[in-house]
Amino acid sequence: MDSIFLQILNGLDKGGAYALIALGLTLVFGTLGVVNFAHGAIFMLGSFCAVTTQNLLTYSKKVKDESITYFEAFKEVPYLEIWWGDTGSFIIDYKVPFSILLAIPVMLLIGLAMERGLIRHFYNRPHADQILVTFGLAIVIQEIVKSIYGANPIPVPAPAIVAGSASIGSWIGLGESVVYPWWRLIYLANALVVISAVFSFLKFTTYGMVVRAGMQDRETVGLLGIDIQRRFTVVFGMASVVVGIAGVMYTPILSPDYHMGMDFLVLSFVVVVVGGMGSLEGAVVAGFMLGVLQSFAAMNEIKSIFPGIDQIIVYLVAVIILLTRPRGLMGRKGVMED
Amino acid sequence: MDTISRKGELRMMALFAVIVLLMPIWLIPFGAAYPDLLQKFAIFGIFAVGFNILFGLTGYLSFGHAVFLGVGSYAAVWSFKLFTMNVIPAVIFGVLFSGIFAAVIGFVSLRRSGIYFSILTLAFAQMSYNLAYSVLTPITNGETGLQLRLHDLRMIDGLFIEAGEGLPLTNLFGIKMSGYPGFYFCAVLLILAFYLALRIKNSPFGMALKAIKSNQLRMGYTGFNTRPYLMSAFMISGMYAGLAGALLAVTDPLAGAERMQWTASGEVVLMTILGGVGTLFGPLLGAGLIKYFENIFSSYNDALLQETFSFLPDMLNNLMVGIISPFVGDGWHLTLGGLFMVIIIFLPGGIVGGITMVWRRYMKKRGASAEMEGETS
Amino acid sequence: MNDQKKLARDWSRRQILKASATGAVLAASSSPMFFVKDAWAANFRNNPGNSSSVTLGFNVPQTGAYSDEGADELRAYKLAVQHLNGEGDGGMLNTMTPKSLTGNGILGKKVKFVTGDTQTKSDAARASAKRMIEKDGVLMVTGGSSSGVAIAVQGLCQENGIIFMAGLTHSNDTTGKDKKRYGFRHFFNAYMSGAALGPVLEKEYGNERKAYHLTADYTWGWTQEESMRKFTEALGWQTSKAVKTPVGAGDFSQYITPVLNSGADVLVLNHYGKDMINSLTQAVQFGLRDKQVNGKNFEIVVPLFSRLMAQGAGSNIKGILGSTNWNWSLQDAGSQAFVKSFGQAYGFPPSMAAHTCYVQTLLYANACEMAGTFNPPEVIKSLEGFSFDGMGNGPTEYRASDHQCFKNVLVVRGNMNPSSQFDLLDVVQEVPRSQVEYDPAIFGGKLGPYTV
Amino acid sequence: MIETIENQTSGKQENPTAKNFPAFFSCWDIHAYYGESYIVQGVSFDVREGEVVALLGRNGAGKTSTLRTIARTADPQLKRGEMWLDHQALHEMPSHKAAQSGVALVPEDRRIIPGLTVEENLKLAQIAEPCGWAIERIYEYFPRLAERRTQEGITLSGGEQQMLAFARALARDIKLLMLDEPFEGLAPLIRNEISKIVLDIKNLGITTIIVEQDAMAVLKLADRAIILDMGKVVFNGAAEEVRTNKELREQYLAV
Repeated sequence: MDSIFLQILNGLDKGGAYALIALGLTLVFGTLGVVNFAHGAIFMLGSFCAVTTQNLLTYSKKVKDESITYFEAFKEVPYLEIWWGDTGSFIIDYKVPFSILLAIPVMLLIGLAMERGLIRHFYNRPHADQILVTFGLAIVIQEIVKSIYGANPIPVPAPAIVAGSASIGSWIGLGESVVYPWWRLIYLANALVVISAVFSFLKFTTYGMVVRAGMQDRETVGLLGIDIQRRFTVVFGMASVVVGIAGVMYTPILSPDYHMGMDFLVLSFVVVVVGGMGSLEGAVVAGFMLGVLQSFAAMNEIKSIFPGIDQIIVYLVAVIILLTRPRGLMGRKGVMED
Repeated sequence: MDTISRKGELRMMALFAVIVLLMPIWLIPFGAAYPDLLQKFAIFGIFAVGFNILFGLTGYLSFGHAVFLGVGSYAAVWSFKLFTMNVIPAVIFGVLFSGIFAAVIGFVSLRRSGIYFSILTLAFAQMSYNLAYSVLTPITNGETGLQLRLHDLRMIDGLFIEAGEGLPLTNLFGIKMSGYPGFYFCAVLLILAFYLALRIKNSPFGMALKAIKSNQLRMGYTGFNTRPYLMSAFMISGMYAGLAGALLAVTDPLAGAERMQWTASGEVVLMTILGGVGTLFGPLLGAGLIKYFENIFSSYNDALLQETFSFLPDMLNNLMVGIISPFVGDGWHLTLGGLFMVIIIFLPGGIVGGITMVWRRYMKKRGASAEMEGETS
Repeated sequence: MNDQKKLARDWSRRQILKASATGAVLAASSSPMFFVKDAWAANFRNNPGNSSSVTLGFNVPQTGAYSDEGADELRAYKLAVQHLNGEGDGGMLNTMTPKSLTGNGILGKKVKFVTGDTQTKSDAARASAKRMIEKDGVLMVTGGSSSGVAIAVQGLCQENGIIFMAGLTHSNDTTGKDKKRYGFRHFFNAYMSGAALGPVLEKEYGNERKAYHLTADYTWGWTQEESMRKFTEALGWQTSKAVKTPVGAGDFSQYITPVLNSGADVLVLNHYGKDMINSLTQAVQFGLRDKQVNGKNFEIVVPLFSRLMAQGAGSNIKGILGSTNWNWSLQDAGSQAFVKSFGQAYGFPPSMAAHTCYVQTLLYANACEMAGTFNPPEVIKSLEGFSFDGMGNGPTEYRASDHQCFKNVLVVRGNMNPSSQFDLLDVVQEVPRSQVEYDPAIFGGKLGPYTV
Repeated sequence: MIETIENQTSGKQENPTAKNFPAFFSCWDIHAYYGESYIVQGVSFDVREGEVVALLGRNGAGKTSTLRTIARTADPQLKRGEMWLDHQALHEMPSHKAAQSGVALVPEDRRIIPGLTVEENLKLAQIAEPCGWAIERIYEYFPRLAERRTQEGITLSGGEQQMLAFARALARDIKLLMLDEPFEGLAPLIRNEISKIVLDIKNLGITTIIVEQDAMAVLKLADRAIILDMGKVVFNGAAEEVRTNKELREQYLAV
């Protein structure tokens, strides 16, 4: 029972990450009709916003390290700590939350620049061209990040106060032994908040209504005098922010490296397709569903019956869904069937 | 679309054969004339040409084609291990098994089209890769890759030849298949494969495939059953991939799981589109270019650059090295990514498409009279 | 289609005839060249002859997950080449004993090098090594940062008669069932890690422990798990469960949660690189290190450590036990000399990958000097059974029967109070060679012939 | 709200340049393509302010394409020609600019946007300036839409959807209304209702172009008729003439 509860929690957590990435991908696809293979790279850039914040906050004074005698080595003391003492350390400790403040404008700008500079010219090109050019962009972005930050993962720990685990079991009567990391709970909450925010924006604001209308029928919206293109540009920026926040918040769970975007990319495409191309609800549902299934497949009891199932479960589910429900769980007719 | 006359076809094939067979000579100035890279050019050329039969003709974008490459390799290495070091059975097994795999995967995946088809093939490839890497290790030898061993069975060889002290070499009735002979073996198969692709493209079957590409829906309405055609195209292109995989094992008897990873499937897509999808020579050109980048660009390091620009004064030399070094050596992926973007943005038809465009403009410049003459001759 | 038609048309018959005639002549004139190349092989492959220089091939991952290790290896190789050519401060050339090297290249020939990218993929690594052998004419290939790649390249080098000096590869197979006459490994292996860690684990954590293994689902992970189980079970530990995890899983939470209630009190992470950084970080987040099980503190063990990995894991590594081939904080003369020249060149200390690659290059050069020739069988013979000292690991021997170096193994602990940003590992014990030695027969495999 | 339209009309009459350009809307030699296929092959005609014009022709004559070209949709693509509406150069505008200049198209299949309620569909039309009828006035005129205001637009019956499409057009400040097959697929009773609406629109003085298969029905409403054949104008004259000239109808309209 305990372990099943924890695995569900794990799955939701993982699903939260999938759902956020897939949501951004679907927003872009649903509005602009562009299959964006650079989406994973944007996620990675979000993570590196956190790394950059960390680097900025811990920008250090170099002091000669006397303990190393063979060569000139330096100890680093962050200026923030020199200037502000404990307050400085406190700020450094809270770098991940702070980096969201950096990530929002940065990701928005990156998104807008990408749409204006590149994606815009590919609306009327075949999907294959879109895939290829954004794939090329993804490679370029990740190689640039690699040349700046190196190839190894860079740890960006969560604030010390939430570094440990919550004794979640005692809250719901499963006993003290059932614990779950604070940061993962925060991540899950964050994912739910961001997802709700996106849906509320689309559902309850006029701007959102226009975007929804545009996703369904951009021509008619244009015939009503609305410059849907400009709004879609903003949506692209928004999708970048959504996935950027997902990236920032994920850093304490997975130390970011330049390649993490590619690792998520294939998976997020599977999620989007399982959910149904162009369906935002589908992306979220499929994200959580695949997360939970993946989590269960990793249980020893299940692996002992089907060896290797944890390695293929996501793809297996994708195949089954696509064969039984041709347009994914919640897909619409006529999307991407040309 | 008009077809080339049979005679023109043969002429073109002759030219093509000469170009391929003389690669060891005309590639010398490019620093690419060594057996391994030449073999890779030929092998990945076959892979890309085969992929083009599916993608270029029918428009079905398979994102899991590398799985057939992997199956071909495994089958070939098993043929070496179990039966004989002769490459003929290995090639046959490679093609056969990848054909069977293609039949199974195609049967399921071709129920869907568009991106759904792509994702289905991708899913199958990733499943195969993950299983080959871990659970199927008894068959695939996991991460290390399937290798030959001294104590392999080699049933047929065992009947005729005394086992030597070292590992036996792959051979074609005694001609060892590494180095230049290996290249010529692959090159001959490339020429044959290319000719077959050409024949397929210009056959009624090829026409039907192209019709599927231009309008699947309408063909469905007219009661024309597209499935058998698509299925055949998928299997043929899978078998091309299997042949390429088997040849990889022939020239270098090792089969690794990473050959099936999605990035490997992506690579062949990139090759095809880079060179020019649907064109005859495009995929070959794309394959050559990517392999050239992978092997030659990655090998440049600062010392080598310094040497290359040593004719310049020191200041300029350092400047040039500084400018270029981020794009070579460990930066070769950056160059590749950048090149893709440039080509896709400015040459939607790939390199061959671009050349065709330039050629057409040139022909226009030469005047309509030449055009007329050409038409009547 | 139109264009092909035109193309075919424009190539008049005369032109084609001309072209093919030229081609035939060229082919005819060039084919003897190939045979000449083969004829050299009868002597030995890539014989430098009277050339004033020799070329070595440094085949390291420059892209992909291990490219930081690869970059560090490359730095070490460049340093080694400098030192061999008598440039710089000489590094370990000053401390190595016995030494035949003189600092004027190898056998009087200046050392040059070429580099390649393995991408941590067997295919790419072999392609790159083949380029070095076929195009650049290298005498020796070295490098690698993954066992699969090392084994694949080692096999290739055997077939081509080129010596392979393995870099960072920890699987038992490299010098076990996949060992080759032309392959040599200075680095230690999973068996030695287990043998060295065993007694320390016993001392620190006692005899009554239940271990839970998370193992990277590929050959290296398996051999490491096997070795760790063998030695911990010999101490009286129980293995409560051993679970395989997919490589590059990223999020290991679903594999870690079952540990919580499994009754195990030790978690052994048979992961490397990125996987290890992620699984360790996540295990710590799940509160495993604050846990009490069976009245004991829950412990995590990472059998293979490197400083670069410790950097990635950040503070999570503090207090965790593992083993390593070498650490820059060692105080012997060889280590100090190497750290000094490396640090002066690059501004930070070398990693264990850099160390093993540097040493391998020097050892190869030295063996050539000893043999007085570049002829591989002779070089191999002088490496086999070669005993040396002053290279950072104390007295070391290249065992002739499996080409594995035997030397002391370091058991280390993540430093609780690092004094500098590089001071991440604390040496707990230098486990003597005798304790980690084993009979080569236990892994099987055959070295193969001297001449190919 | 009727005032606004009247004001607008009177305002335009005062415009001194209007005398020099008697045609309120004019398209001149327009050529448009769907991909490679050449659909609109040099169509020219004028429409006076307040006029109702019936655009007739067989299936595939290029009627709908002409309307879409005027509305500046991405397809068909305008390759040549000029279109002027009240001194504004439509041929230089994307569709949303044309819509802001007063062009409204009520498309053949109504194009009610899925996922949006009736009211949202109407609101959508009032986001870009300039707006026409207020939503209250629309509900007053179409009480059935008022009843269903919170219902999803695409769940309405065919007739109601047509009403919604009309309402959406009226919600904008329009100078040129284009109706594409407003009666198609509707039951006779509903047809009457719709033609009453069209008549009302005519009485409001809105310049209108109607495309309709059922020529006789629309000719009763129209002042003038233009007949297209193979993408070209073959007749341009009084509606009355088409109604009476059976030969003309048989030649170009197959009725």
